[in-house]
Amino acid sequence: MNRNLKILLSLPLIFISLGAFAQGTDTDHGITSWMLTSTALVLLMVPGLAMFYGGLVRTKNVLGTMMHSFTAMGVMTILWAAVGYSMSFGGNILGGWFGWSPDYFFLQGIDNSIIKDDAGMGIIPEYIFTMFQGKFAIITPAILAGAFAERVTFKGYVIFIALWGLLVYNPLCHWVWASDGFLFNMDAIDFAGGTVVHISAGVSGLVAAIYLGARRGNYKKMTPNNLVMTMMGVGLLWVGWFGFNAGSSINSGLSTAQALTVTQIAAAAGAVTWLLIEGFHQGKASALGLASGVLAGLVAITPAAGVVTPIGALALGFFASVICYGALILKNKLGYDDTLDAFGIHGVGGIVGAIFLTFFIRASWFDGMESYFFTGNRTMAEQLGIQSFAVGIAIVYSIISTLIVLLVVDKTIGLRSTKEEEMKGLDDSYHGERGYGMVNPQ
Amino acid sequence: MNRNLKILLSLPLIFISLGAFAQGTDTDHGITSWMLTSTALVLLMVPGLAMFYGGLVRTKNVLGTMMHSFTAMGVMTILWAAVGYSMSFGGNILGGWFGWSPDYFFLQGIDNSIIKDDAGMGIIPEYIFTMFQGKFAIITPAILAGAFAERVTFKGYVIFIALWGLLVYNPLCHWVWASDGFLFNMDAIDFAGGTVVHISAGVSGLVAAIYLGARRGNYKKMTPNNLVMTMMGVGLLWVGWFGFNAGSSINSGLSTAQALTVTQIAAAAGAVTWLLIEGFHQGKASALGLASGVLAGLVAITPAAGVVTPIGALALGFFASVICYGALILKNKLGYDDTLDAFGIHGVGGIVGAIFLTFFIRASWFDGMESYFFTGNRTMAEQLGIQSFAVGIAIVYSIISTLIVLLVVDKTIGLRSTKEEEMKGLDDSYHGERGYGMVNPQ
Amino acid sequence: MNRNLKILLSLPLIFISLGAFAQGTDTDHGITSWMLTSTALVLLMVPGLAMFYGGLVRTKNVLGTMMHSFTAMGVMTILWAAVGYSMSFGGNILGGWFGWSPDYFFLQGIDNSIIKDDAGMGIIPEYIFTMFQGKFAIITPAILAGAFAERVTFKGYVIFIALWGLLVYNPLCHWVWASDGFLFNMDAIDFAGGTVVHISAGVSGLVAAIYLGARRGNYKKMTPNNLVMTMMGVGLLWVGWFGFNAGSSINSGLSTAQALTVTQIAAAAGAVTWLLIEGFHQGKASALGLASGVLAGLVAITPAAGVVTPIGALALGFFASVICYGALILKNKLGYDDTLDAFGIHGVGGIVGAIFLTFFIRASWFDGMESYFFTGNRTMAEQLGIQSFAVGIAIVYSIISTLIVLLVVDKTIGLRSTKEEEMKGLDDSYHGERGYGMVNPQ
Amino acid sequence: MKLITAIIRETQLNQVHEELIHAEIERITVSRVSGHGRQKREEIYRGQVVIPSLIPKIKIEIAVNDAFVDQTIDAIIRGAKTEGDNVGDGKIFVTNLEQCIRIRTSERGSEAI
Amino acid sequence: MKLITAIIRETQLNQVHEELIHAEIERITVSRVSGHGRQKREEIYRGQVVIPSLIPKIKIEIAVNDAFVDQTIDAIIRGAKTEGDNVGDGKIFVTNLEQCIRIRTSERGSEAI
Amino acid sequence: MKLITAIIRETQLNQVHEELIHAEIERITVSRVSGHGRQKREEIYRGQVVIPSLIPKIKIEIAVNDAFVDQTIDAIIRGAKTEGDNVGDGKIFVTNLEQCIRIRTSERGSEAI
Ligand SMILES: Nc1ncnc2c1ncn2[C@@H]1O[C@H](COP(=O)(O)OP(=O)(O)O)[C@@H](O)[C@H]1O
Ligand SMILES: Nc1ncnc2c1ncn2[C@@H]1O[C@H](COP(=O)(O)OP(=O)(O)O)[C@@H](O)[C@H]1O
Ligand SMILES: Nc1ncnc2c1ncn2[C@@H]1O[C@H](COP(=O)(O)OP(=O)(O)O)[C@@H](O)[C@H]1O
Repeated sequence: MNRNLKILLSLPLIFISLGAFAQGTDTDHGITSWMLTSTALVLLMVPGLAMFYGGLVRTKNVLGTMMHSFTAMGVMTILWAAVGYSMSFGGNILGGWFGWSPDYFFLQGIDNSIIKDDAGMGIIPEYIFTMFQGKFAIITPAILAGAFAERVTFKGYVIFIALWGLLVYNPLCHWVWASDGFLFNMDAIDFAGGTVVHISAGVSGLVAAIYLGARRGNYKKMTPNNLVMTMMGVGLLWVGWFGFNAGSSINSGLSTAQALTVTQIAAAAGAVTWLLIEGFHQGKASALGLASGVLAGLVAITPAAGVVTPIGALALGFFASVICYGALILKNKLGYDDTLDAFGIHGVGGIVGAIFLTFFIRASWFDGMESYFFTGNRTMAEQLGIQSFAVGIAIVYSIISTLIVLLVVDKTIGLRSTKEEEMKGLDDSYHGERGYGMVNPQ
Repeated sequence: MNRNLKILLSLPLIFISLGAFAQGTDTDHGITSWMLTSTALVLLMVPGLAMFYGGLVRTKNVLGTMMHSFTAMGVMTILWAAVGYSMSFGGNILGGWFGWSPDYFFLQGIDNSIIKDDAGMGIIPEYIFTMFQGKFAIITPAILAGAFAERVTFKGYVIFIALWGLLVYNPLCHWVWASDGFLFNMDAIDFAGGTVVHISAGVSGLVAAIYLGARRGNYKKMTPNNLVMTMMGVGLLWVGWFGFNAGSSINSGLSTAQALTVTQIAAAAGAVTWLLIEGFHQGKASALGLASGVLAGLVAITPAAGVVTPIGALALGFFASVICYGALILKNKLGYDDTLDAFGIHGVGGIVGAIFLTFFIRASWFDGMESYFFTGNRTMAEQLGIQSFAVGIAIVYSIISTLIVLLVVDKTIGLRSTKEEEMKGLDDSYHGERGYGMVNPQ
Repeated sequence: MNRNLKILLSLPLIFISLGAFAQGTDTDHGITSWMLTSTALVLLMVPGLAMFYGGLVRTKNVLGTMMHSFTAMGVMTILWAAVGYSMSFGGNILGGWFGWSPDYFFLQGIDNSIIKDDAGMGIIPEYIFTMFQGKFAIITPAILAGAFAERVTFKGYVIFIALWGLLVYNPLCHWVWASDGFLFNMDAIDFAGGTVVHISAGVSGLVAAIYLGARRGNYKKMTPNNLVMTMMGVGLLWVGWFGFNAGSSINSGLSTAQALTVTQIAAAAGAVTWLLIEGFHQGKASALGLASGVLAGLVAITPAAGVVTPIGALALGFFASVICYGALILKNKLGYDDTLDAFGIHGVGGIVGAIFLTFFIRASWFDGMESYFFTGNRTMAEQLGIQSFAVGIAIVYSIISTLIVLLVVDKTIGLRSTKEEEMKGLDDSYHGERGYGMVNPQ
Repeated sequence: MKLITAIIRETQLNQVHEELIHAEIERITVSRVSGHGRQKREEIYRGQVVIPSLIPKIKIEIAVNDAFVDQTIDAIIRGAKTEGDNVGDGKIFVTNLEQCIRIRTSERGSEAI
Repeated sequence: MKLITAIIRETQLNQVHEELIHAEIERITVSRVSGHGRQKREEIYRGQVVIPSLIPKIKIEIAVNDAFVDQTIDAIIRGAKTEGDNVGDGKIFVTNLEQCIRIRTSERGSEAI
Repeated sequence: MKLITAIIRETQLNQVHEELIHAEIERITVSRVSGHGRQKREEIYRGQVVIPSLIPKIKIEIAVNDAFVDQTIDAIIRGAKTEGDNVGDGKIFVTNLEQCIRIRTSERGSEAI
């Protein structure tokens, strides 16, 4: 039987040989496999977010809102490959404001690069790390876009996210995750992007929402065009978040399993908590409420997924939903128009996670840390200080630099839609299309 | 080029070190990777089911129906982490009615636990096994919910599935899959949940549908609100089922590949068979027919995926569609209102799979078994007896215990919607929302 | 704590033992894991395509169009298991027209077969390779179907794809990918299916579209029923394509990472390019434009994913969008009715990729190749000749053999819908269903 | 002949339809509309009560011969009225119908209704 | 001026539209409705035939000057009638139109139609 | 009593609604329709301009007492007219309303409007 098989083999062998015979390009196939999968899962979050957000706006803006996510997929990928990875993971330049490495420019120098462990054993190709991280650079501006949904021009949006990625995301990512980033070296814990992704997106979104002003019309009376799609979207987000968090372990072992487990539990705790609050507060527990609770839980566990136990995840999910719920009530009092609650869920949830995680760190973690950066044990209060500092930095930097980007875009190409464009809707004004042909006779 | 890389390395290393340097926490990264992926894939089935079911009900109940799946994701996850895993996979208590292990309470004792093979080599972290199994505990009540869709209160539903999980699912799971479960020790074959998931959901659903009575109005004239979404849902279900079945091999090797292959073939066989039957019977082959055939095939192969060959899968898919098709015709004669055919597809398909698999077991399997629990070869007839016994137990236990749960919920908090609530629809009555804003002018 | 664990172990062990104790059935768990995942990801492309295509037709044809993809999932799976794998990867028969191996008939002889590397180490079970390849045989006719959407009978379609798979797909697949295929042995580069999948589907689709004639009515005024779903679909396609391309490395290492990276970049480059062109040409950049650019980029990188660097991917994505855009303008001038641009995107994009890749092959590739089939270095011009020859063969063979299949189906069972059926729509005429119940009062 | 148009709650459609069939009014045309009137309808949006300005409603149109006008109106009221005195039960409008034609047979007038 | 309202099969919309354009009736308003009449329409649901009580239909509204009423009606009938004698071809209703205003120009009366 | 029917651009619905409320016309019924008139609307389809033959429009129906007809029409025109002279602003049709019934109270006539 194996006569044909032997022949068949030459097919896979061509490719395998490329890797196997080159010197030192061997990887841990298992970890590589999970990281490839994680990269795909995080990519799945982008259409998931497009569906989640797209369902919440008004009918005339559904495609325009989805395009915010999809366009980020295009624009940020190219920027990331060109300079983003270099700015984020290259060596410190300009006093550590961001990084740079000529090798990383258009990824030209990493074609055969393998990330190795201490013992020199290959783990994963650097390309995968690059692509995995690149997905975070895509999704962060896409989340942010929820804050000013239904009222920005397409052209302005594209320029905005490009500049925002360069000026805000890449430096933050460098500080928190690069080995010479200053927050990284302070031992600020941000497993999978509480500060880098959610706080930065949420806070920047808030700034943009206030800067641009509210949507025209009575925005408190606007209702979602397609909650059914929003629910599908939250389903994909949940699944994709496994890649987001469990992938951030860059492993396929115990730490990965821990991250996945707490992710699942925090999401569930957030969902159930929100349903309960809404049930008591309004007498009805809404589907969007469940979705919001899931998101709040997922956001809060994001920075914490490497360090807390299931009980901690339960608590983080609970607190995230309670506090985000409160934040949304407050927003309605304050009256700014964060269309899809990028700040209310991602900003607030991220802050809750980054701060509160301190109380739920598994005991062994403190020991594990000291072997790298400490010579003695650290107290919970010390870590709380570090976390608060990192959160503070992320907030302040996001506010200032987002304002600069807003000013630049606004004064040059323009960001806010005209009254006519807003009334017609983004779909017609900027894309020349309709989302749902089927609702009218064709 | 590698100057930066070395520095970069400290990032992944932090996490890797947590696992690698702790004693005996090493895993098989490849198997772990596939099990992580499988867990994500099975989670994907929950939104898939929400879409499948959501598309089949009337417009006014679309969100409420999707919430049945999504809420199970929240509630069952928490219950599973708290006590479900312990009840299912702890050691026998109460004469083996279910299991219990204090270590498993809120998963507190397995934070570093690794499942090892005979030789003491680590396979996967126990957390992953827990989470993988937990997904089954989520999806089973979500499937069940199809039987009484469009007519139960949200509050009642939540209490119902919580109790049902505790009283019905966990014990059954213990009997069939725990190493000291009595059906497990009888060598009843249930690879990925024919009895535990599908028969229990289907039969319990039937009991609930009859207990609660039919939907108000002429339910034989009701038509789906969104078959397009139903088709998307069946697509996700098919993909997710690869995790369900191939993940149940807890391997990343030959047994996994065998399971995946027969899953694909049985689904296809079910689909084509249904199309043919409907084509001959009604002159038209419907999209929902294809979807039903896919499901019937997938359900039937679920218990069998570890033991049959491709030809067997073809046969199981075929028989599943033929018999489920017949069951649905019969249902219409009998006149009970199993809204979305939880019994007709999952119950009947599960029974077909669990019984008929006996005839298609690959020869080598009989030898493989005896080394563990038998001293001589077993005949097909003997295995048929075992399978029938296990199916019978699952049916009888599901009927009795579901009735108890129904009585408790019904007499306390209430389960059936009032006439007004049912007429308004679940979405408005319990969730205060509308699924499709875009179909009316906003 | 591990008392229970030991017991628990017997569950996974049963299955693991099947593999582990059988002689020589060990695999590389990491590569196997990624190939399992890839198989799932490619399967995800089928519902993705159903959504993409389904959203573009008119309301009355939405289910019928989705059924083209889903039915291919049923029919092609069975045919592939029965004879397709054998025809594609069996040894040459009939002078190499296609392959055959009795072992492969209904996959009966590969139940324990493991693909091994040169050193005799197991890589993956052959079943996985079979199933992975089988997904390509499903998706190719499903892509083709876009060319004649909205105007063929369901029965005719089923027969058509069955015959087309046998006569067109399987031989082409054999020539290009089987180790004794003549194009394979000429060193024609087709990493993941530029010629086999996209050119063959696109060109055959064009032939069918012209043969069958245009849709009735003014087809230039027809607008999509659900662009929102089309966008969801393109999201799933992008994610699934990671499996398509990175899975084709049959590895979980450097070559895989390279393929994934260029896939991501080419898709992004295609998207951004299309947006720019449309922006300049029409003043608006449409969502479908972005989606088309993504597809064009993905199609073009498909044959090239193993051999080009990120810069090459950028260029391929750019050229694919430019040339496909031009092709669609031309189509409107020529006036044939390729409903969903199967030729315009897949045919043209595939040709662009297969030819243009030559200019972007990474230097090391030329060296790598010679160790297998060459004794000296090859020039770019030589490779260009080979690529063009392979493309030419694929085009000519697709045209001739598709015409034969069309004639046979048309003259026997019939393929084109009657006027009445077309006016009623496929959903009602062939499936007896409506896609969107919710748009009318129920 | 008269054309009777009723705007009712979405939830009452089935009941109105049944009452009409009881009253032997078998032919109707129904559509989705949104209405603004005195009724307020609450939706929940992330813990907030939102009161959309337009509420989904159902419109029923029925062409009847003059002799049937009253029984049609009564049937609609029976089916559309909810218990208690709830704003939002809807309206019935009656206009004059000058001609009615059955497309299939080209019949005209009260035969064709 | 008259307002002509036709309820037709979904499938005949294109044909009716073409016939109207032939008859130089260029302006129409179309909407999705569901109808109940003598026609029964079958759908397949998991191997069962289901006969929904409401069937999707298309409503066309056309405002015309009196002189055009007959040719409009004839055009609709030509486009909407299917071969054979099939219930479900639909109905045409004619009501009196008292006033017509073009919003753009504020023209009134038969000019504005 | 009159029944006023206006076909307007989708984008003008909010503005018309506001103008009506200003004019103290509180009760309206709105629906989705598609229209064919002199207006051409462009959509982009893969780099091509497509001009669909039917354009999505909004239909507003308002039943008013005779005294309110003019101010209703004026309010609609104010809200629906776009700047410049753009075909597609729409039409207003007025028909006679013989009877109006409030379902909740069974009131009839101008009280019930
Ligand atoms: N004068 C009117 N013109 C048009 N539509 C009306 C009118 N009055 C009521 N409607 C329709 O009837 C629905 C119910 O009216 P509403 O004012 O809520 O009830 P009620 O008259 O019992 O207070 C409204 O949503 C609207 O669609
Ligand atoms: N009297 C009526 N009032 C309102 N709508 C009607 C009336 N008669 C017919 N219709 C509409 O016309 C459609 C076709 O009518 P049907 O009874 O099936 O045709 P036929 O008159 O040829 O038997 C119905 O579905 C309904 O929407
Ligand atoms: N005579 C008519 N009958 C029915 N609907 C009409 C009529 N005239 C206009 N409409 C509706 O009004 C809309 C706008 O009309 P249009 O011809 O574009 O505007 P204008 O009269 O300003 O040229 C059309 O799309 C159509 O729905």
